[in-house]
Amino acid sequence: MPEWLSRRRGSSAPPPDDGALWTKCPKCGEVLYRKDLAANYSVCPRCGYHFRMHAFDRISMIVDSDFVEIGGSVLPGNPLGWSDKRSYEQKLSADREKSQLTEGVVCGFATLSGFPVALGVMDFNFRGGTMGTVVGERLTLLFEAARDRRLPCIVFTASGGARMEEGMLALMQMAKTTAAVARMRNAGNFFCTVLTDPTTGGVSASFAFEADVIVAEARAVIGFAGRRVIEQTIRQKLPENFQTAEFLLEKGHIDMVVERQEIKPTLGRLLDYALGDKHERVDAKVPELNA
Amino acid sequence: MPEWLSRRRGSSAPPPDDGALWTKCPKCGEVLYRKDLAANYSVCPRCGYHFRMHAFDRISMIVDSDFVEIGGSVLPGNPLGWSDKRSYEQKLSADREKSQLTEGVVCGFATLSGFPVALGVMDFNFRGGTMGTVVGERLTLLFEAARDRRLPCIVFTASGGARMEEGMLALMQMAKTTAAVARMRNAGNFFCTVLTDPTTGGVSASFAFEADVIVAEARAVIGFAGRRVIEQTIRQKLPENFQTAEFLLEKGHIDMVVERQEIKPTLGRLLDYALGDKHERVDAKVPELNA
Amino acid sequence: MNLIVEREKGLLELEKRIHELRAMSANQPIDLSSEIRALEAKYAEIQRDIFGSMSAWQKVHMARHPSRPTSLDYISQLTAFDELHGDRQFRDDPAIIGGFGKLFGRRIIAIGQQRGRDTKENLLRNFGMVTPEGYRKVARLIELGAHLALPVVTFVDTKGADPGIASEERAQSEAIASCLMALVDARVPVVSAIIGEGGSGGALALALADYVVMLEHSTYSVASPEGCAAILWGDAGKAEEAAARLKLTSEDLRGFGIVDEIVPEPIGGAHRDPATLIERTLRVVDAALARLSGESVEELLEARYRKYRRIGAWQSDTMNAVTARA
Amino acid sequence: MNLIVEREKGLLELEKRIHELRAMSANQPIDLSSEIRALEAKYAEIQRDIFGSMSAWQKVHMARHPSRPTSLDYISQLTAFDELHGDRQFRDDPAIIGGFGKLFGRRIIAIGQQRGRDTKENLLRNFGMVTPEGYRKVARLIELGAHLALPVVTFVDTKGADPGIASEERAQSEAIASCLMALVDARVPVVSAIIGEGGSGGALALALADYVVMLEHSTYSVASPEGCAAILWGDAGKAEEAAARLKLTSEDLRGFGIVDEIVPEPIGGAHRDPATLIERTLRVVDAALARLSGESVEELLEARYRKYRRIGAWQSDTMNAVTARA
Ligand SMILES: [Zn+2]
Ligand SMILES: [Zn+2]
Repeated sequence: MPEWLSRRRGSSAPPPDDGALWTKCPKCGEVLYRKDLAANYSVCPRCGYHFRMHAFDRISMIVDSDFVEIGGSVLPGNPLGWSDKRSYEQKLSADREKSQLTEGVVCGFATLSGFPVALGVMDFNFRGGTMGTVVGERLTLLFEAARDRRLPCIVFTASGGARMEEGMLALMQMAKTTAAVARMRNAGNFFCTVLTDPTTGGVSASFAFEADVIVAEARAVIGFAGRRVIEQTIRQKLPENFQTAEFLLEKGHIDMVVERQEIKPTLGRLLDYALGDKHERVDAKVPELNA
Repeated sequence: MPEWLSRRRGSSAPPPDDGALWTKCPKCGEVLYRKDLAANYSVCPRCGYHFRMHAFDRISMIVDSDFVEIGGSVLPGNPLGWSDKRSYEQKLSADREKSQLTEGVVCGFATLSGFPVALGVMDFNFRGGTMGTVVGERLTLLFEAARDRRLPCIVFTASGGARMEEGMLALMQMAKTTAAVARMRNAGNFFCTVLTDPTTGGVSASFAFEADVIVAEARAVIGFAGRRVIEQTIRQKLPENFQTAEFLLEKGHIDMVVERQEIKPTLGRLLDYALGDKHERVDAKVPELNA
Repeated sequence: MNLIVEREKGLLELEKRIHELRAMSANQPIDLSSEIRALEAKYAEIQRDIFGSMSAWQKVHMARHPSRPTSLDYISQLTAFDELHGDRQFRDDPAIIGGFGKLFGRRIIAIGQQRGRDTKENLLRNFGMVTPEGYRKVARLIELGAHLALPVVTFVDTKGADPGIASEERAQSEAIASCLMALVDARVPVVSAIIGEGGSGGALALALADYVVMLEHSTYSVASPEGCAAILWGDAGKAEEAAARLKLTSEDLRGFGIVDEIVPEPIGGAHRDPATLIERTLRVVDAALARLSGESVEELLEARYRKYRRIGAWQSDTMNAVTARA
Repeated sequence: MNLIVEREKGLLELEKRIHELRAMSANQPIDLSSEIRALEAKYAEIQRDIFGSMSAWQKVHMARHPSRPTSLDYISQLTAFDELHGDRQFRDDPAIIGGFGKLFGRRIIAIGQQRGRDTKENLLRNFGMVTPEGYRKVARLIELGAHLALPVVTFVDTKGADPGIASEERAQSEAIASCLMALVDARVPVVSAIIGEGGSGGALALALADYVVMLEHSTYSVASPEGCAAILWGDAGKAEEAAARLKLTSEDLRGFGIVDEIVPEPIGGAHRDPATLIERTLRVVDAALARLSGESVEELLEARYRKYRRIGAWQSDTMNAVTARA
């Protein structure tokens, strides 16, 4: 575990979820030792099932060594004064506890295969990866920082869509992130998204599909409308592979489908194609926050 | 008949084709007096069938009064030394006789509803409206003139595709005209094409579909591959409306379908939307050739 | 069943009676003026009762009222309009009407989401739910406007983007994202009018604008109340509760800085006096265009960026609840 | 039936005999060297006879030879390649292979038309006939290259654009025109290699380039000889005559200024020594990119315009036969 990660997690942090040392593969039923599973990129060694990944595990899997978070001090309020069975604050607090995250996305600077990058990683464990104002603001800060520092930008998406409890303020994050992506793109930056399971709704219909290169993790479900909404509309079951990464590849929506183990080397190659010797690779350092 | 047209035609010019005073509608069989037909935009008054129009009749129908031709001195050679049953020169000469045109397109300056415009009109009577090097050069001169003089550009297409007898030199006119359209477009000019029957092949797959607004004349056949080629490939008859303007409208390829009688007022409105008071309309004059 | 339509029934009945009495009073030598006045007072009282302070849920139904003016009703009141069709690739989506227009003589690109005004038109126009081809037509027309330096006016009225299989197969996400990108990059003023239902990302795809106008009783929401209730509580029946929480009214959105100006509706809603309402809305849009046309393209794009950049509400270590309008 | 395949049969048989005799001679105490030399002389004579001066019609068959190296054979010899898929809207067309590549370390966008190397692959790849989605993928990748300042290299090998009903329905004309427009506007060097059949507009859609390289025995034609004969004489059987007239060989096209450089093929054609031929071709492409990368974007676009602007041949009142190279 890299130093920044153990610092972030605390060396005695309990395993996520329920604290158990073992877990069962939901696809093949194999009982797996959590440590082995983590060492295997959270991919079932028996059947290849891709477990959903914690944002920091994802970052740790992707970056060369260091990771410097930005936007972490941007924290959610309750702009609509939302409350149903629980108040929105209570929901946020419970998710904070469960996920060990302060919001649905972690953003920052890192190096990847020697390339300094601006990196954002969404996490389905926090409010289903929904995009509220904090997710929008953190990503916007990331896109702006990438533009200002002329860094390539990579975002891993995982999202159930817009966050209901923040109403229209959540929906407007589609506009806000698109505006920031446009500025970054018009400045000539390289922007790559990696769509992981699931990527739907407002995230799918904004920055996820505005990248120069769109990678999807194998077997991820990706779409605009949710499967249930469509099934209710057409009143019949959808085919098994509908809205999977592989289906979208055939339909021409995405550039490539990559198994999780191959994501880091693939991103390294993409950065190399896009940037080449324009960027220093040797002794590349994570940009400092106040540089 | 406007003065320029009678000058062009000669006041005692014989009627086109066979010199007959009467003609039969190929759709409804009605026998029509040629003069009445001409007065009715070459549209059968009984069934609405659109006869193919001679370029100068088309121009006369469209412009306010004057028309100043450009590129008329660009004339075909025989770059491949083509000869089959007849030499290419003989074919050209016969078509010149038959069509009273020097090549497959007539280009020039005119005013339309008070707007000075650069206007090109293709004619199916000359080698089936095929695009050879002269058609490409004349249109390129037109696009360049439109750009230099900041004029809107309107081109009526009618083409069987590229001209075989000029081989690859003909095909390259797709590249040449596209390059000229791009320059005109990047300069901010308004470009509108009117697709008339038939518009296919290399003309269809280049400037015809590169316009800001694409109008099609009612019932015109428009497509890339010819109907016969497709029928041979799939070994079955195509539906009646396949590749018609109306079919393409439904398929989203073109902006509007317009009956011939409505083309001039429609173009006038489009110019008004696109240009408005940016251009002088009152007392608009046809630009002089050497201005 | 539309709540407003139901509540209107009694009113319309009463209206008819008053008309009859007036006619009788005019034609016959009976003085009914005091009775008529009494009925009119009653009528006004009921009207105030129904429409005086509508709940969010009532506004949802008002926004969906079958007689509420649609995009075409506004577009037909332009000085001129010529429709342009198609995405140039696959299909012309009838749920989008777009083309060249003149707004009090001002040359514009006008684009609207069009639901049906009867069952047949609803089938043709897919109930105003736009498919990817429709959004691609929108993006194309926005780019045409930018090319010709024509400002863009959009009319927003949709339950949401089409959620069908075919739309997913043809990349609905990418199509909506393309629209958003076209609007962000458009080097001309963009003004949007939310005239009916503003349903989720499918509405936003036409509403990312320099100036957003919203009819008093229109709604604009992150999800339909039914959808929100289903997502959060697994029960679409709790839509009324969701509507109350979602802050989807024009007043709420004006407060958040998402809507710039509210167009007041006649009592009883837009459909009770469409001519006046449409004229008023078009005047508001035109005034916004007049202001925006004074700005340079760079100022325009910078202001557009800042407008969306600041929408949000969050806390930070050093600040509390920085809201959009701060 | 491929003419070249037929004529090769005897040669391949003779080649086999010579190999057998050589092996025998090596293993047994019999001196066959003079017999072998005689056979080798005979072989060379037949080879010269067949390939020494091929007719246009023979070159058509050489360009269509089933063993002729395809785009993937070239792309697989790049230092690196990662395929990018899809038009972002409708379908990934397997008749187009495109993606990031490295050519001797130079970062490029590589795009090729891919026919099948066997029946199964031909069905998958539609015999290398590109559909609208394929051309839209091409345009997208060209724009990606321009965005990232990566030069574009295309490999051209197609009978022509797909002429099917579905392609017409999805606007084949518009798709090809979009490719041409993307290439005209691309703010990066573009080099094309005509490696097999260059069939009509469907080939030009990838071949509008700053520098066009053509294999010695490739063809590049306004229409297939069969198509030309059918159009002009209503008889596809007169294809050989059409081939002779169409001036579709590399020499002809070099003369017209349409092709900038011819890559010589080994005797017998590219497929007799693919490794050498592919290396040679890639070197020629790389050298062209090296020269073009020295130019400013403005110089590049101006030169590209002039290159296509002057292609033609016409007479005028004052001049005679102004040809492309004048
Ligand atoms: Zn498993
Ligand atoms: Zn008739």
